[in-house]
Amino acid sequence: MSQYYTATDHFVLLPAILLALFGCATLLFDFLIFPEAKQRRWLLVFLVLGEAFAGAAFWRQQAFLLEHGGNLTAFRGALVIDHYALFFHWLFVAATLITGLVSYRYLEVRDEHHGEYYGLLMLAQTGMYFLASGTELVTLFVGLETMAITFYILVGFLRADRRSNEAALKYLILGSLSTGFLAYGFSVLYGISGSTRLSEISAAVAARDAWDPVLVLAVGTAGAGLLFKISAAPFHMWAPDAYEGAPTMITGFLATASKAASFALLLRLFVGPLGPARESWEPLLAAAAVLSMTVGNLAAVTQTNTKRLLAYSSVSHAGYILLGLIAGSPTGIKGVLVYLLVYTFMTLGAFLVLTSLARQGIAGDDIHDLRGLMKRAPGHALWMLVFLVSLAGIPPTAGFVGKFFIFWALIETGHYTLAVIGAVYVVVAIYYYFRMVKAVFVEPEEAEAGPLTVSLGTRVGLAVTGALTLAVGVYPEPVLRLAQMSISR
Amino acid sequence: MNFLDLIWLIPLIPLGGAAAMLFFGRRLSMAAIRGIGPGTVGLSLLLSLGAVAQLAGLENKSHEVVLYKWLPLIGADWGFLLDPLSSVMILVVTFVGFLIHVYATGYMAHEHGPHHGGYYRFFGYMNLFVFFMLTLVLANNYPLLFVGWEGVGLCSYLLIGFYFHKKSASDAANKAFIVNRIGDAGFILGMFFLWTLTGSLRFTEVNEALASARFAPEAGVFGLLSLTGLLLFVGATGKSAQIPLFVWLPDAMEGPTPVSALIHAATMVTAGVYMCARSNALLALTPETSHIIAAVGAATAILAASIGLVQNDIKRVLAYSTVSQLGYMFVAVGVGAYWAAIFHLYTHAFFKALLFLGAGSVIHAMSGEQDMRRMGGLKDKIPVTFRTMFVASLAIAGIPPLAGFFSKDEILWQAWSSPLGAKALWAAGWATAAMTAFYMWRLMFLTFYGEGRMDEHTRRHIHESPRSMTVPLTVLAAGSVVAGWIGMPKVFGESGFQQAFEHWLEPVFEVAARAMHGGHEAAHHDASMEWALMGLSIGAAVGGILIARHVYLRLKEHERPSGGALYPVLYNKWYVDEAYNALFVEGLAKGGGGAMARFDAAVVDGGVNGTAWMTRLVSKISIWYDTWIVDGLVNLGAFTVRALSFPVRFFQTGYIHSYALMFLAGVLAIFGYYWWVR
Amino acid sequence: MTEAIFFYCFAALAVAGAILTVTMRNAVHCAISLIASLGGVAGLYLMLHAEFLFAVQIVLYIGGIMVLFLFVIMLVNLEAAARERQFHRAWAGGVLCAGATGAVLVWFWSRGLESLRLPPGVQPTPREGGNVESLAMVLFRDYLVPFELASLLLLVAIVGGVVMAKKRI
Amino acid sequence: MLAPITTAHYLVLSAILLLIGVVGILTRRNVIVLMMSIEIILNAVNVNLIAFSRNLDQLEGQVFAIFVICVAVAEAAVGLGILIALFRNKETVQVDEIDLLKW
Amino acid sequence: MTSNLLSVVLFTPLAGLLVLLFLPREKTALIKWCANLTAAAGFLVSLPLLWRFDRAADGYQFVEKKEWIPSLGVSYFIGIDGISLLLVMLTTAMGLIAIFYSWDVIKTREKEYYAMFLLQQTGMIGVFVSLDFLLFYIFWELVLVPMYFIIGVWGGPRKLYAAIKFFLYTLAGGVLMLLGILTLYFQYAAQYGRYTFEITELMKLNLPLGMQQWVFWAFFLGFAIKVPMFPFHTWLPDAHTEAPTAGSVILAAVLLKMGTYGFIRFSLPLLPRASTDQTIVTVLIVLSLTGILYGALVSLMQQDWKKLVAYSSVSHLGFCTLGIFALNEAGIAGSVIQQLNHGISTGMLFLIVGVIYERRHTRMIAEYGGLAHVMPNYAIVFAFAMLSSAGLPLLNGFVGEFTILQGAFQANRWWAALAVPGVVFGAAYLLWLYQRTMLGEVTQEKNKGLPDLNWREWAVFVPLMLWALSIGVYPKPYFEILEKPVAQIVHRVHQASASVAQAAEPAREAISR
Repeated sequence: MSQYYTATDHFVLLPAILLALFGCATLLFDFLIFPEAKQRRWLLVFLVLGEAFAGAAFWRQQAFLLEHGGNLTAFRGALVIDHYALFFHWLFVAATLITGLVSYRYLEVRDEHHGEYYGLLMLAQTGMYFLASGTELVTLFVGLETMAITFYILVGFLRADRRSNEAALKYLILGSLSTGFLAYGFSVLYGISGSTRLSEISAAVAARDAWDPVLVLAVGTAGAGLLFKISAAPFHMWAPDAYEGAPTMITGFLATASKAASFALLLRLFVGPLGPARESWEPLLAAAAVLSMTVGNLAAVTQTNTKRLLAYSSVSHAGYILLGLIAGSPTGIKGVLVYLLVYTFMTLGAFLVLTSLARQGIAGDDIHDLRGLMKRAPGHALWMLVFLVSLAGIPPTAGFVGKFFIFWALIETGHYTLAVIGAVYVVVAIYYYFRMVKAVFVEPEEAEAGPLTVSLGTRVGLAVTGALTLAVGVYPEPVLRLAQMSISR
Repeated sequence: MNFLDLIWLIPLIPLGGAAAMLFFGRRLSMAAIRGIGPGTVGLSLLLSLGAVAQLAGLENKSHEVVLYKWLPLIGADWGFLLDPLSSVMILVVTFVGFLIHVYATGYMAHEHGPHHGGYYRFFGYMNLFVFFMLTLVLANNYPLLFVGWEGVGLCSYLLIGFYFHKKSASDAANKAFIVNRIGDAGFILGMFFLWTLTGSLRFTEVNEALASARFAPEAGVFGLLSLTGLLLFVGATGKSAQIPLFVWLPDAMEGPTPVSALIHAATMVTAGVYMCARSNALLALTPETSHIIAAVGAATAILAASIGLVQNDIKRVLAYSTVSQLGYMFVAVGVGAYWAAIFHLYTHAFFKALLFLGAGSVIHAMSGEQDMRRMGGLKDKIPVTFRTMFVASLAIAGIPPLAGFFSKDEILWQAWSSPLGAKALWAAGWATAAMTAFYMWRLMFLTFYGEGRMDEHTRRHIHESPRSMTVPLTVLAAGSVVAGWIGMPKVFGESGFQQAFEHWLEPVFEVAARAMHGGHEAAHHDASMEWALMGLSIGAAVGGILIARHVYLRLKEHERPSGGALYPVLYNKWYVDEAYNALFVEGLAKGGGGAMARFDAAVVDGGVNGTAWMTRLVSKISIWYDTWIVDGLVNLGAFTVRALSFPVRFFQTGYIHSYALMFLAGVLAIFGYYWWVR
Repeated sequence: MTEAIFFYCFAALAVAGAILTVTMRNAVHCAISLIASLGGVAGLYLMLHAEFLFAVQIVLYIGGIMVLFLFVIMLVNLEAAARERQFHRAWAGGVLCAGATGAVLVWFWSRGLESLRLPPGVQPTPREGGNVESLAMVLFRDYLVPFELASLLLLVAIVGGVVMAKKRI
Repeated sequence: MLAPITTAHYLVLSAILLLIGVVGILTRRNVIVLMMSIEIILNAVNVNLIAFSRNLDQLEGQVFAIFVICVAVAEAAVGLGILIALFRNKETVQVDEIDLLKW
Repeated sequence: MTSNLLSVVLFTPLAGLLVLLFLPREKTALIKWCANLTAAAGFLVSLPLLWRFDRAADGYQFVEKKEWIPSLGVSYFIGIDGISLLLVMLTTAMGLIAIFYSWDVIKTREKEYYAMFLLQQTGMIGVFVSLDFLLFYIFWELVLVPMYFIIGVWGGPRKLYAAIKFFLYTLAGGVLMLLGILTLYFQYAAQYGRYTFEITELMKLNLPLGMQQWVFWAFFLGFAIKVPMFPFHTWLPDAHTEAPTAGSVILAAVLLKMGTYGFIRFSLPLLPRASTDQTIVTVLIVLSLTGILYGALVSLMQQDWKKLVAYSSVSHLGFCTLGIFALNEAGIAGSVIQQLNHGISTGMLFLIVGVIYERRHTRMIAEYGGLAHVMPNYAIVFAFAMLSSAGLPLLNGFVGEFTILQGAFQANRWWAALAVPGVVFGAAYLLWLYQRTMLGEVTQEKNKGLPDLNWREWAVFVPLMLWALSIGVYPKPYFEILEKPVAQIVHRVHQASASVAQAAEPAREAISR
């Protein structure tokens, strides 16, 4: 037995196990002892505990790596724990915690507060764990699907809300379609390499010409599937609808954690096995990036639904992050990581503010709902300002640091044109972000606007995301160190 | 007590007065203002006298006091230079200025009142003017001179617009300031040229540099020196109302009469002449420019005089006379007789100030009436005014032995005999002399002789002015008589006294003299010719007077010659303003199209407003450009972004089909790309 | 030879079933024809010596999923749907696009086949314990992680199905 | 007469199946049929995998296929659940009537 | 000098801001006091800079340097030379005046208002003291946000349009500038093997002319839009017109100077060869001259009092850029002094508009006329401001303009000749404005019985007037402060161009032979 499940394997897999256990525990206890919606808040304890334990496990792994250096592979190279993976793990932990903590009030207001929610959150994170740590196609594939399917459910979690159902359905069908193509691509990869382990695949790919037709088949189909997951144009069509229909906090979770996890996979593949074929796919990704920035920014300009607006903006952000991968230099990869980190916090924060706008029967996702927020809740308004300014990429906020890296990497690698395009779209982006700022600070209050639905969780979440967004902007050093560490192999 | 080192106080004292009155004027009693206003100027007068007396003692006849560096980069100090030239100027300014201040205390008396704080404002401005004027003439470098230059312009602006509730007044003020600014543009550039050429803007250093061998006279060629001189002269034409920038001076008569007397007759307008005389070393090297100056001067003299012939507003007659006399001075400058120019400036200060003050007194008596056609027979009613003005008119007409005769005759003689001179210049001067005599005496006859043409009400109120006004008149009259005796022609016999003025100024102009030596000596051999010319000019003066007498005293209203076709031309000032109108307004109106109507207001009177109108038309165009092109492009950009936003969003139909289709299209695009590349 | 015949039969079945699935008007018929298609594919598995998969296909797919489908079809009454227009307006565009994709796929395969070194039907190395046992070895040794994860995936699916479908949780 | 069957045949077959599935998704209005089409696509993938594993004389491909089947099952289950939830609110299964969210 | 005086100056407003945030928004009086005291403190702590500044020393003073983001080579590196010193003083002084003036002008949402102002103070000072390019950039962008709110919340009718326009314009420039910065950053790393943003280090770079030109244009966009130079100026009138008085004052007095300062501090020393390049200089000069005349002409036509002043800024700033790209001592020194003057004079003019706007709530010139009868003191102050802006000798404006013209003349006579008409127009539009508003009879009933200046307004104007007068009469100290840094910049620029010239020398000989 031991040869199938060694201590190392255990050490590596432990966080996932913990997460899964606590997830199942949540589901179980929900059925057993929490008949009333109000009491279900207690399930948060499981979430917190689960994350705490998982965090502890991750911490031990980090400590181990720092001590011995290198990285831990397990299950015959099916899983790996390196700083790169851990970077994402920490991201997931934070995102899941925040999402969970701030959701309950919203769910109660939309009276869909069920224990499954928290369980599913943690199971989704489990899926993400394998996306970040997996180094073998099947693991990655199943992990991806675990995450995806959980998200189909979470997006449709407001079962009484037709928009939610619709969003879930669209997301599911399109998601499955992309899964099909992804799987097809994987199958081809397997076909040309005779193995599902990335290490061997990369050997097989390196042996082939970058323009080899079969390789092209693999890259094309798998690439399409992945670009779909990170909602890059032209595979972004699902995003606005799914984002709009989903429960607001899930939208945030979807826009950050899911995107980050998919990027983790994307990087693993394109920097690792497909690296040798760079010359063939670089122009493609560049095109996708430019298209994403174009579509995302332009579409957002006239958008009046804040969730859709942020959805489009997230499409454009995906474009920016891709630019980092296109640059390909260490700076670029670092840029991708940093960007993902800051993006996670500022986007979560923004969605958090939107969440607290929800009222009985009202999603609160129209831009008018933001009006006069400065009067109604100055604290929220100021944090919102921070998030929007950061999303726009204006110093001294975290968003600027991310963009800074991307531009730096592009110029370093001589992609001046891409840099200029990116810069120009920053200006376009200002336009719609500041339409929200305008609504928050300048425009008069809506007449029937009631009080915000604020909870302790919201306050905590706001404080954390906001503080981080500012802190990273003012003193990014630790984050940069972390990113540096993550790409040093 | 060493006055020479105190010369910086000379301008500063009036400044103190100005400050006192502008800041605390409202709290000051009328008496206090009466004291401070003239008092400060008087003090400067005394200081000047002392300083000049001591200057006479020095053998190099020049003394500089430098307070501190002002513009280090161009080496302009805050420093004063007292030399014969500036000494003449400060004496004129302080002396005439003092008298006019005294006069004003009486003349402006009705301005005082609780609601209408005109009185202190007036004296504040006047003192400020004196300060700037003294700075102008005492400056030891061009930039500081420019300070005074602009300052007097400012004061003239303030004083012309003194009755600022009158639109005409504020219009005239703007016109004056802006026209002067046009001149200043030339002046500034001139300074820079001079600076680059000589490496300094300090008079002494500039003269040394120009005197050095580096610079040869630009005979027959129009080089940098000539350009520099011309640019400086452009500045002068602005200040001293020469063609083409003279249009502002007649309008400037909107100001109170003492202002016209002090600023627009005696002092400020002569600043241009002073500046050219200061630059004598430069002009001496540039015959070409000198010719231009002389020509412009002569033209201005004739033009203005001819206009003066037919004006009916007493002050306007004097204004045009001033312009024409300034023309005289520039003729002198142009022919290189700088001392003669300054000499005429000095005598002119006396009798022209006197004439204006007299006119003021008349207007005072006529309770504000300025049209000579409604005057007449005032001779016995306001005897002092009459007598003094009588003297002044003789003086300006050039009747020996009054001041005007000597200065004018010297200029005519120089125009004839100087190497730079020309017979034509002399002729012009001679004709001007005749016209001057005619219009001055036309003025006298219309005003003081014959029977009164005013209405009963005014007639009853006619009264002699208070002593505060008559005393200055008398003093100036005396000046107009004797002032000329220190500058007699050498043919009258040479003595330290008879040519005192010329000798006094010699050190200043020696550089110039050296540059074109031999001129004077050569001329003076031919004494008989000088006598002859003198006779001719006296004849012209007398003739002018007699004709005027015949026309305006003997003939009745209807018998007077209409002047034929010429009359309307002259009466409408040679249509200069109209010409500017036609040039700037009508011409552009054709192009400007409908915009015309809007700017009628701006077009009402010629020259400057015409240019202003043109500029506004241009700026109108540029605004259009601004909103439609520059802004247009940007907003177009914004608009395109918004416009593009909709089609992009239009793809988001909400149908799974179209989404899937888009997905597949993406996949196809990828493979299409590979297929296309391979 | 015989292999070829079998192949073409199964392939024909699979393709025909698939085509019917996407063309039939009545959803039930679609389901039935999908079963047929899946059966065909199952047959191919058998030919490829993937006996275990054959079993899985039959039991899990045809026995599980399709039943589920049929239940749902019964649940949401489809008479209305059946009477409506079956194809999307822009179906031609879809067919065109899909056709293009297919063409591209085939084109690339045709260009790349030889690089895959595909010899005609080699005999599989006989493994002791046959397909199932050896498969189990691989599955539980090399693919332990995905296997466990798959269980989680199915759990999620169950929960999801419940959460979504149940009226009141 | 008939050429021996090579992996190429299987690849072509899978391509055809994939194609048909895609056509189904692109053309049908009935959600359920859409889901069936997805099943077809995943089957195409499976054909690929098995063919390769056969060709390489390995078992990994078959294992992979098992997991693909799992995924297909899960997706079907959840999808049908979602469909029911939707149907409860809006009595339709025609996807082009489900267009609340757009633009 | 190891004192951290400069940091104190930099962060005093921020400290005040923190205090302000904890004050209850209802206690407006308290908030106003807090803001005013902070501003006053900010001004007072900046005073020691003046007398502890060593005019004879080369290079930067009050330098402070701490590691900030070592892994990017970004450091908290601040210090000032004469140029920055003057601008910092201008900032602190005008900040105090603007905040003080707002006391009873701003009646809504005081807390946010003053918070924004203080934040902006720090941002602007930061721009002028940063010696680290990224630090500079961060402050540069930081300034945008508060100004956006000041315009957008407390502004006039079209405030939103104006605010977003201001924001987009300046940000667009800024982002492209960032690309330029990064290029230098990377080039330095390529040449010296380590990353840094310290301009003292970046100056060591010698880049090929082509690259310098590209970077120059990138910077140009950033700075020229801020200045604003001619084709990029259209955000200015809108922003100025819509902003609240204090906002326009700061905008005119300080914000615009960031652009010109950028040219002097970065474009010239870092890209000497590009900034002496013939085409570039020509383009810049042509734009400046166009701006001078264009701004003047357009202001002639304005019906809106505030817009007129705004356009006059375009003209004045044209002089500043003209001076900079004359590339000689006189030009640059004059330009800096003119920036100071423009701050003072235009600041005054905007305050004057504000005063009347508070009383009548219209900016249309046609609404006024004959105000001199009603508000004599106001008329005097206005006259003073007008004259100082029109460049009358003995007032500040003249010193700057004259020196700039001198510099331009040294560089090329035609430049001066073409710029001089600007002086004439300058007088024209201001006098005409004065006539239409102040002189003549009182036409409008409403204008009768307007109150004259109150003590607060006096308190705002008097110091400015004194300052203007002092510069005009005794500009020497300013020239002394500027002497060294300007000389260094000029030296650096001409050294570079000289080296190019030497390189070109043989070629020229070859041609001549």
